[in-house]
Amino acid sequence: MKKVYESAAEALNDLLFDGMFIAAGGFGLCGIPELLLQAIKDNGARNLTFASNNAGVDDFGIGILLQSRQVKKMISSYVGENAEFMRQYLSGELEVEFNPQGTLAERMRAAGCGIPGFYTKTGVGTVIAEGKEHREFNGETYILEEGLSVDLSIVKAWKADATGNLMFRKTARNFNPLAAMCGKVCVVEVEEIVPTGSLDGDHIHLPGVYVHRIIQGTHEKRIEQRTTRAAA
Amino acid sequence: MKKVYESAAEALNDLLFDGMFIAAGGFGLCGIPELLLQAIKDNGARNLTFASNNAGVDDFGIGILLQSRQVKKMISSYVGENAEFMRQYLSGELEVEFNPQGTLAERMRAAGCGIPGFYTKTGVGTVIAEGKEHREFNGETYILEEGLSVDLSIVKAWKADATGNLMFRKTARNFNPLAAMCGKVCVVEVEEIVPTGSLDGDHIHLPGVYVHRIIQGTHEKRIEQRTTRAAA
Amino acid sequence: MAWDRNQMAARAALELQDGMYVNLGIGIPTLVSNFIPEGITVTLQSENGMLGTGPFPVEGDEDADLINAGKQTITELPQTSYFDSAIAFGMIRGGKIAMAILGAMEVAENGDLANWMIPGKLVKGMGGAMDLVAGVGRVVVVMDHTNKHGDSKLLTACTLPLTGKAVVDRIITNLGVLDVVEGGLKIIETADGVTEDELRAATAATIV
Amino acid sequence: MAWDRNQMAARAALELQDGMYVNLGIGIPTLVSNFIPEGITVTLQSENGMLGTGPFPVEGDEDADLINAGKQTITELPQTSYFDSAIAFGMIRGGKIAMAILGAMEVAENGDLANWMIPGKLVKGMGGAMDLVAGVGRVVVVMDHTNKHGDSKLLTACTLPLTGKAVVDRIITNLGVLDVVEGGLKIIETADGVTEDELRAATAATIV
Repeated sequence: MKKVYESAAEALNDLLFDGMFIAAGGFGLCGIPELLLQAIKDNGARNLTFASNNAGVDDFGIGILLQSRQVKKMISSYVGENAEFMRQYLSGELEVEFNPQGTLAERMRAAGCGIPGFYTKTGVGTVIAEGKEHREFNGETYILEEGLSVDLSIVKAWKADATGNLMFRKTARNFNPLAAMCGKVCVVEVEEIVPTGSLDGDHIHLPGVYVHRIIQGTHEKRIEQRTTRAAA
Repeated sequence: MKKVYESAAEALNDLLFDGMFIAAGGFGLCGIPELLLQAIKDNGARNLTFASNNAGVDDFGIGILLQSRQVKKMISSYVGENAEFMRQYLSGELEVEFNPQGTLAERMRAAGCGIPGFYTKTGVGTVIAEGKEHREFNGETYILEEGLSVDLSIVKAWKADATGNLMFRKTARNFNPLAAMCGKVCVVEVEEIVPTGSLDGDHIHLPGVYVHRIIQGTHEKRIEQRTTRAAA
Repeated sequence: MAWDRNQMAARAALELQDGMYVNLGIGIPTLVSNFIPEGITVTLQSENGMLGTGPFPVEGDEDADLINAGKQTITELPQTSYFDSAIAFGMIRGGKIAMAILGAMEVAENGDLANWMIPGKLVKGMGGAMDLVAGVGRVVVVMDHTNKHGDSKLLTACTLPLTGKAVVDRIITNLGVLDVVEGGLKIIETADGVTEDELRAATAATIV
Repeated sequence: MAWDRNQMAARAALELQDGMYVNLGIGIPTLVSNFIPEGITVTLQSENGMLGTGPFPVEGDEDADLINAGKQTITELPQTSYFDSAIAFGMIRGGKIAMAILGAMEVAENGDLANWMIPGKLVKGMGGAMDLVAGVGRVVVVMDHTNKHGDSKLLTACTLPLTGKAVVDRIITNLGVLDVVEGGLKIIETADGVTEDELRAATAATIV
């Protein structure tokens, strides 16, 4: 069962369709599937819904799909860095569903783990709780949040072997393993495909069972807020 | 904030009390907190409730606390290897609550993650579902299971640093990270305490925030079913 | 004539497809790994936290930290990964494991499965069986067609407490292969030297 | 006279206790890490998946894979560990993080907090703020006492959409420190050169 594909286009093109629901890993511009996003832009699939913590910046990340008007709806927690996003949102061209960041992460994991709903304290007493079931456990009030299943997961990892085992690097892990879990199909871009057997089984962050297709490529890995201190 | 203790007794004695609820890691005899269990036996605390996938064998693991009659109730998924367990269970001396293995694991994780309840398909239509809320999601029936919070977590890991970061080894990981999450206090026994900074942050299986006390000791690591094949 | 344990396992191995992730139960299902067809790669999951279980170790190589769900010492393979029990069952419950091959005490014609307890006898617990039958893509049962008293284990309705409701897809016994379909069980094939009449006669469940 | 940003951060740092795991919000809360008292070890959590955040890197050492929740490049420490966002918020929601120090737009006398949106203005999203205030052991707000129009940000009831209901424990402003208690806010201390009367006069919330 071959999982390694030659290019982002080869890995994605037969999977994409108009109106599909996609989960993307990444936090800000850190650990985003930049090559797969570009391939979706090149493909031209439209009316897409994205579950992604952020929406990129104007010319990088999901931002490039906003510019090309391929995105119908975003499910996100924070979208402050994107002027085109704001324009489309305020003009009503783009639907937005805000999720608390931890709720979004847990909804992805839940769907991947066969859990259709879970209770959380997050958002009780806020607009997030409106219309959701409230329930008491041990005298405290919680709301019901539902698992978030998608058609396609797009993920950025550091290393993969040919069986799909993944390692992430530092804070580029973030939403990537969770996005990987919640999709019917999961496509991953990595910096390096290493020989099967070269990853220690105890160091693998996401087992290959979650990964259907892998591509290797060169990543820009843009930095959003370059902050430094004076050398000592 | 000192986390490293000299002995299992020193780490446990001021935490133990009669009637307390303890979660223990391990699967069969693999990855069980054998030194901490012995310290609980030596301490003599009684009427204990244990959440643990298994109940050890007669003279090892939780079995030693059954022999000393310190256990009032077990929440487990499989307890087949323990004659004294069966004697106490059939005579009504020991309460037993069976949980499906995946439900038990998820209940521990949920409690540790601030999730008081979640829905699962596991057990629908069986005795496990009796008395539990049933709910439909997308036309399928699920039951509500609750998070499992305990007074004390006892855990076996492979390596720790002084800040409590843990690594487990192979299938000895099993329930250990989950048991660690669900307790008010978590005490861990390891084979080796390594200098802080010598574990790669990407290889840490359980961050130190979950770990309150650590001891290092020598482990028997008994094998339950030694199976081999002929050499080639 | 009928299939022996190894023949049943060999027949069950024909259910495997290239690239599948599969969970094998204890007993005859474990033998299935000896009969994986040439040219097919399957990855075996062990629900205690491992994908890619290898064969038993040679003597002297046993590792107390490396066991399967039957608590037997095993070995790892180049692609082996380890994870905790919540993730192990997350992938089971989430449908990431394509198939489970399990033993059973009873199977009903609607796919109900009983394989974890006999009231009044020793109760050892369901372990991971309830999660597996609820979560995996396809459940294949491998068991003897009749119990030691000669009574059919394929029934119109289970008499024992259930492990799962309407969860079994296919049953492989010493007498043949049957699928759970609308209205009852359908004979897919008979074992070597077993006639369809013999299989019907040994089956209490409705055959359609 | 009143406290400046650094003095507010220094005062907030006195909330820290040895061994604490703490989450610091963006803005003045981030400055708190510059004032951690001598002899006290605290571990800073960043909700994008890191425990043990270090200082900004020196120029040339920036790593695109190593940022904090404000998306700034940072460094790691010897005890740093990384994990995914579900675990990051699991430890927040599960009460494993002892304290969050956050900014705010408004705080009400019952502890209600508003810090994520102004209706009719740009809505950027709540990020992790709702999870933090719902989950951590103690919520300390650090903010200016009044807005740019001179109106009190400590109110009898919030006018903006809430981030959390009855979640704030302590408020540190440029004028002093107040706790949320039964019936309203209680003055714990006043800033250098600020009288209790001045603080009361600048506060719309009930002071008990």
